[in-house]
Amino acid sequence: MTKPLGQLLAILATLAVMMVPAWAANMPRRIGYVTNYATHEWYQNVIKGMKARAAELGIAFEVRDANLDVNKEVSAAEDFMSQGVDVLIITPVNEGIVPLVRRAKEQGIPLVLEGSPVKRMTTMVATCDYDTGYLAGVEAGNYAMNHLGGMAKVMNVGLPLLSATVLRAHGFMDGLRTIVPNARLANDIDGGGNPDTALAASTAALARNADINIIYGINDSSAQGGLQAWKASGRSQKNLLVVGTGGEGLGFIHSMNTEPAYKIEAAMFPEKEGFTAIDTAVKLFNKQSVPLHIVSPSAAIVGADGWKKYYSVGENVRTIKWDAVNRLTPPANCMKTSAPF
Amino acid sequence: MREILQSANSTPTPHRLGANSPVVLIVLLALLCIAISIGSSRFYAIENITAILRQCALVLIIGSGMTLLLIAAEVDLSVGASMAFAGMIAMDVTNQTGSVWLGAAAGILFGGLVGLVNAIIVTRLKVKSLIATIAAMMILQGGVFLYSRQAIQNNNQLPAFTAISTGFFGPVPVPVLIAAIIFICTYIVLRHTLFGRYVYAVGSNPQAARLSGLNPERLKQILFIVTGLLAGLSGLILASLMNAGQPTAGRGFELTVIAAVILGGTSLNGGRGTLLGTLLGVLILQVINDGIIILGWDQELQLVVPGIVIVLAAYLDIVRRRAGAR
Amino acid sequence: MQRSPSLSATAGDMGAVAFCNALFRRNEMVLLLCLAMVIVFFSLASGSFFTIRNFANVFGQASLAMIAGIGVGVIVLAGEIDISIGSLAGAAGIPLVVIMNNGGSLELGIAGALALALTVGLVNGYLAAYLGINSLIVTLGSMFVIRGLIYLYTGQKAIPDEQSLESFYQIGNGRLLGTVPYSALTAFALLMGFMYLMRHRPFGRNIYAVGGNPEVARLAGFNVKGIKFICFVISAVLAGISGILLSSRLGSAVHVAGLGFEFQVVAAVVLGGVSLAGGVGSLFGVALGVLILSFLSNGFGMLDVPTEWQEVATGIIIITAVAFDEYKRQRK
Amino acid sequence: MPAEPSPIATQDGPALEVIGINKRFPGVVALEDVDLTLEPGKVHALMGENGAGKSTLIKILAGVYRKDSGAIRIGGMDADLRTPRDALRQGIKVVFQEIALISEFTVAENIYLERYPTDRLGSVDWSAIRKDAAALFERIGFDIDPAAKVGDLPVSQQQMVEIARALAHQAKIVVMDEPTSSLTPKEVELLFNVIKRLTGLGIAVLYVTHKLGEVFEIADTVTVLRDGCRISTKPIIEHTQDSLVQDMIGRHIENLFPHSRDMTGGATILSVEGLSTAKLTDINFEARAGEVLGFFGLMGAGRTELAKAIVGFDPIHTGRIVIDGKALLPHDTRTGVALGIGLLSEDRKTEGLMPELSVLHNASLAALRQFTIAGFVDEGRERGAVQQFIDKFRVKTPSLHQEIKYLSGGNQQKVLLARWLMRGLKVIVVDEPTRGIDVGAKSEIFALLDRLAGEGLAVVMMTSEMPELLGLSDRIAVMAGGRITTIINRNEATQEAILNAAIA
Repeated sequence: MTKPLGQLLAILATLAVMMVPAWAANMPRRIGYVTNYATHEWYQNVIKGMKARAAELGIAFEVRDANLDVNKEVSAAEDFMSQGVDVLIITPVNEGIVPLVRRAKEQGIPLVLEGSPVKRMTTMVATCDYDTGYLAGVEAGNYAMNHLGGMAKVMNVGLPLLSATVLRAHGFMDGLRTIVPNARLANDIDGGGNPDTALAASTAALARNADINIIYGINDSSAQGGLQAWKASGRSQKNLLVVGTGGEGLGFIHSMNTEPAYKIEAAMFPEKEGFTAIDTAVKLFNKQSVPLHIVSPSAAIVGADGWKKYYSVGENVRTIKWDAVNRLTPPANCMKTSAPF
Repeated sequence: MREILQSANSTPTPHRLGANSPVVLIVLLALLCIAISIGSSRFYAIENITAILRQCALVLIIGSGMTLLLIAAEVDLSVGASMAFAGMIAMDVTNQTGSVWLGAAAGILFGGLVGLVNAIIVTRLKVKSLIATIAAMMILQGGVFLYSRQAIQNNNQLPAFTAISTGFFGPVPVPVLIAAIIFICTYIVLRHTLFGRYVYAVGSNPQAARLSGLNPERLKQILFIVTGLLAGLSGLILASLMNAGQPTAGRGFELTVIAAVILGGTSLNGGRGTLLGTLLGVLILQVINDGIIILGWDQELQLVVPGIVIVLAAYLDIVRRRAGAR
Repeated sequence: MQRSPSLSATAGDMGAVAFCNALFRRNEMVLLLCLAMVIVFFSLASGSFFTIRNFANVFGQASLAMIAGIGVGVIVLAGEIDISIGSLAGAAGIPLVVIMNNGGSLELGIAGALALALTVGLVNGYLAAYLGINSLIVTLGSMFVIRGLIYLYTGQKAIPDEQSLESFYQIGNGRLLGTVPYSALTAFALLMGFMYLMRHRPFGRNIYAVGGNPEVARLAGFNVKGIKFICFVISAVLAGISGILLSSRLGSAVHVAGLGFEFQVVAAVVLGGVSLAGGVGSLFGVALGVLILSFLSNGFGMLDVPTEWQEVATGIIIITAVAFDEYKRQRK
Repeated sequence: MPAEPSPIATQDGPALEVIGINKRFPGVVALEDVDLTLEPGKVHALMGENGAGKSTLIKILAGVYRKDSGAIRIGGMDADLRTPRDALRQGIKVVFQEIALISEFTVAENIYLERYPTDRLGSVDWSAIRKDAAALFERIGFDIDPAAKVGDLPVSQQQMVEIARALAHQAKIVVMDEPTSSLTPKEVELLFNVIKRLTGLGIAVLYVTHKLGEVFEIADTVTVLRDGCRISTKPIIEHTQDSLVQDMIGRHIENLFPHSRDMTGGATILSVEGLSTAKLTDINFEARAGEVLGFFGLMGAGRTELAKAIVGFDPIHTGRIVIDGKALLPHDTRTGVALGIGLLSEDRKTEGLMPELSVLHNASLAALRQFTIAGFVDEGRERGAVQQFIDKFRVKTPSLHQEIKYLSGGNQQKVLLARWLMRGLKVIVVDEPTRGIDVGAKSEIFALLDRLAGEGLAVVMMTSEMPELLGLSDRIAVMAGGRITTIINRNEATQEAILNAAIA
């Protein structure tokens, strides 16, 4: 799938990232992280990864939550800067933090973005949205060939709000078409990225056109909302495939364990993304050069037990298996990005 | 003054409670249905109708309580947040005990408890319900994450839990049946019982109601609790639909409910409103929502169109009221 | 505010002691004490709280809610409400950025943004004041409609500022002498202007009268509808100004900007002692309400209090404040 | 504001001429071809029953309503009164019966509400306002603090502020609608002095009232309206009380105060023992079945407070209220109503009417339990019962389903009385039962109260009207400063004794 050269570069990049602490003579004292939405499982796991890595490196680590409000995000970052953090990590709520990027530069505070890019940024740690969807799309194509009679009629429970989520859906369809060339996007809806809106929109969409056999959700909630709408309309899961994206928390593991149709997850390993972000922050602090986009790995998890390769679950917590995740080799560059900068 | 219309004594006006004619809303609903069905033949498919009704069910369940509350000149904006919390609790208790009944009861009772707290803050501490319940909304939205940051899954995969929302009773989906029962009960209570009359009286003039031997505070407390219980019930159904308790579910749902109730002609100032109007308001808003998707229009219009419809309906209500002033 | 005539009279005639006495009876004094307590508490709890830089930050951050809060304060004092301000603040950035992206100057962009705000204010005002539709319904409707139109126009994407005009960056991000944010100065100037209007201009007093008792105001010969109409315009234009600063702060017109802003602002206004029934309260109180909430949010952040606790605490504070107000009123 | 308004240049012609005014509302002719002429420096009384068209005429003069046809001339010039502002500009100041003040503002600010004195920047000149108001009060002898918040003042003082306001605006024509309805006798005297001062300045006063006594004391000329038509305009000296009443109601009322009952009274139904509240101290009295117990007191004596306390509406500190042997739970109207005590409040709007509800639902509210079976309302029986009362009381309404807010004040009061009478009470407390009610309806209500007592109810009547008190009560309790100063039988009561007790 990935070209050998790309693979090589990716391995090098990963190695480079892994080896940072060994070289680093200087550790930043404090790192501040402004997250997009701390109550969301994805970000909780990102924070988990960050905290673990920061503790390992002996760095004081603080988190503020923008709670989806970009203005609040700017305020929180402002506060961090005035308190004198050494490096700032931000998960942008949206492009509204561009002036903040400039201010951080003016004040000489290194800034790492997590998740999505904005203009003028120095660097960003993120998975490739398109690639993630693409990987899952290929697996979905294989599944369709083997179990769905080679037919692929997709309902995308999407989120047009974000370019990242739009890319995932494009990637999914493109990957799917490599295996099932006549795969069709039958319903493309705005599920709002949360389960109840996804449920409501999917219900109406299924009433309009129920002639589908694959539900793709741009995140786990959307996939679950789509699946619940399917179930609520009284249909059986027999000839259905549900594909979720993110692998945000326990939700997808639970769904894969219990829902017969939920067979594929495009996992994005938030813990790993957090881990990498801290390492990148350290590098920036040491004035090392870093690529514009540091790719965090993603993988398609297939089958009811597929997740066990990367996670273990106990009493309402999941624990990442670092070995397995660190073995994944992200590409150096994404196949497609939305970032024109 | 000389009353020219002395003889009018014998001709009662057609709509007694609130003199609120539902005709405009019925016509509006009919026009919408006709327009959408011309645009898409799938509109009348049984499946679509069922889907619309199921969506309506959730709004109507809380809307029934909210109508009573608004007639009594109070409002509850915490219902959306309460729904999410109640759903989480219902799922959690179901998981812990393995009993859907206990889970359902816990969820509904939690909603009732929220209603009780709202009631106490409004009637005892005398905080205006608009403010009190916005604050309650904030507290619940924060509190639900303190309860659990993650969605609570149906760990034991009890089919009975999902049946609450996806099951059918004959041809009727269970939530629609529940909503219908609740609607009919509240309709009868409001229209034909002592309690219903007292709701109007308290909303119209609480002082005078108290002088007439009513207890406005207690009546309002009951209404807050009822609305809370109904929010809990809706939260349970929503959790069942999603097969999980989701902490962010139901956000903004309070505005959907209030929009439907207002569209149905219930006054924000109390004393005026009907459940029939609320039913029509719920149907109209859901038909619009559904129509926008089924016609393949931009989903952004799901914000624009209801916004215009609500203001328009309020305006028509004023025009009708002026015309009927004498 | 309601006793401002006696206040200003005493301020002129008697000394500072009497002035303080007059002040002490007022709601604002209690708020001022609360604000002081918040500041003292966080200063003790966090070392980085009581610094000039942090205070400058907070004033800058508070300025958006302050400006919009002045408008909402005015409209609530007039006995109406405007909850479309969040959507409008978000929408105002669109003409601003689009005009600049098409080669227009910042001034032209601001004119465009203000024209949009003015239009919304005129429509809200016409529907609520002249057609007599309940203002909560009107502005709930326009909140939905404006947000929907923003999404339709932007395709649910932020519109970035492509010209990168320095002046545009400076209005929301620049600081006088590197310390005081211009936005805070703007908010302060507007606050002073509107406090003067509400206290000392006949028009401001008429707004109080209209909110306090519209029937009386009508009999006193006031153009009640016209006054309310103008208040809707004021509220919309101030929301627009807030939106312009927000847009500069975000360097773009963000489609989701201002979501939930109306709740924040109304909460601050109510916390500031303005009665939703109209006619009671002051813009000074509103300013204190905004500052209290801003300092709380800033301080909670410094103490690493999670968002959910912040939400819970804010809710409890609002209930307590309003219940306390009510308790005071009843005891009288 | 100059320190002392200068007399208006005396004109030869009338200050105000109303010529052939017509006004109709849908279904109602409010005014038909009404003429009225006010002379400068004279007091012109306008009388008539409720619904006669007085308030419509006042509202036209105030610019609140617009006339359908006819002309209004001010100082000989045609005037177009489209809005209240026009009326004020033309020099007409109307003092409405309902207090038209902003309660959150100070007294001084209220006085200059319509036209703030401003400095050269156009800012409100607060010190001028305060000084002018203080000077004005001193001149007319009002003892009110200009810096006080109006909402903190008693109603009577608020009324005085209203009147002072008319003076401050140098109106040429002052219209007063029932100005004495909440004033103490002393304040009434003060008011009459102020009116004399007004006329002395050449101001024309239109004095609208029900009170016959006042008319004879203050008016130069009287115009009577009935059913929207002008019945008569005569100098007051040509009238007698009887002739005025006859003009107003179009028939001769033999006896305003019927007394059909045996006055001995029956068993004690209501007993109040050692009642104290925030405003009342150690109140003790009993009311017997079949009697009217009148409570008299000046403004602030605590009549309304007493009424609200004994029905359980207001909290009490100490004391017991016993109805027919059973003690009332304090601060609980429900047991009160259940035990058979009810209050007809003086404030119809805020404590009586359910404005959005129909006549039917307003009337049946308190008695509704009687028409229910297992909580369900038997609407047929309810309607029948209400219809009986509507017919008996001659309530003018197009239908039982009419919203009550569209009825006239007198008709509203009848419906509210029906609300209690349907309930079958043992004690009815009526607070100023005839406030804002015309002579015709007054006598109907007196007859009703008398009949109720005759049927065995205890009627407790709070009133500030001496004739009403003496005409209807069997026993009279006089209150002052929140205490009962004396309780006397009517045959022993003289006006003088009562007033002395009220001042005590």
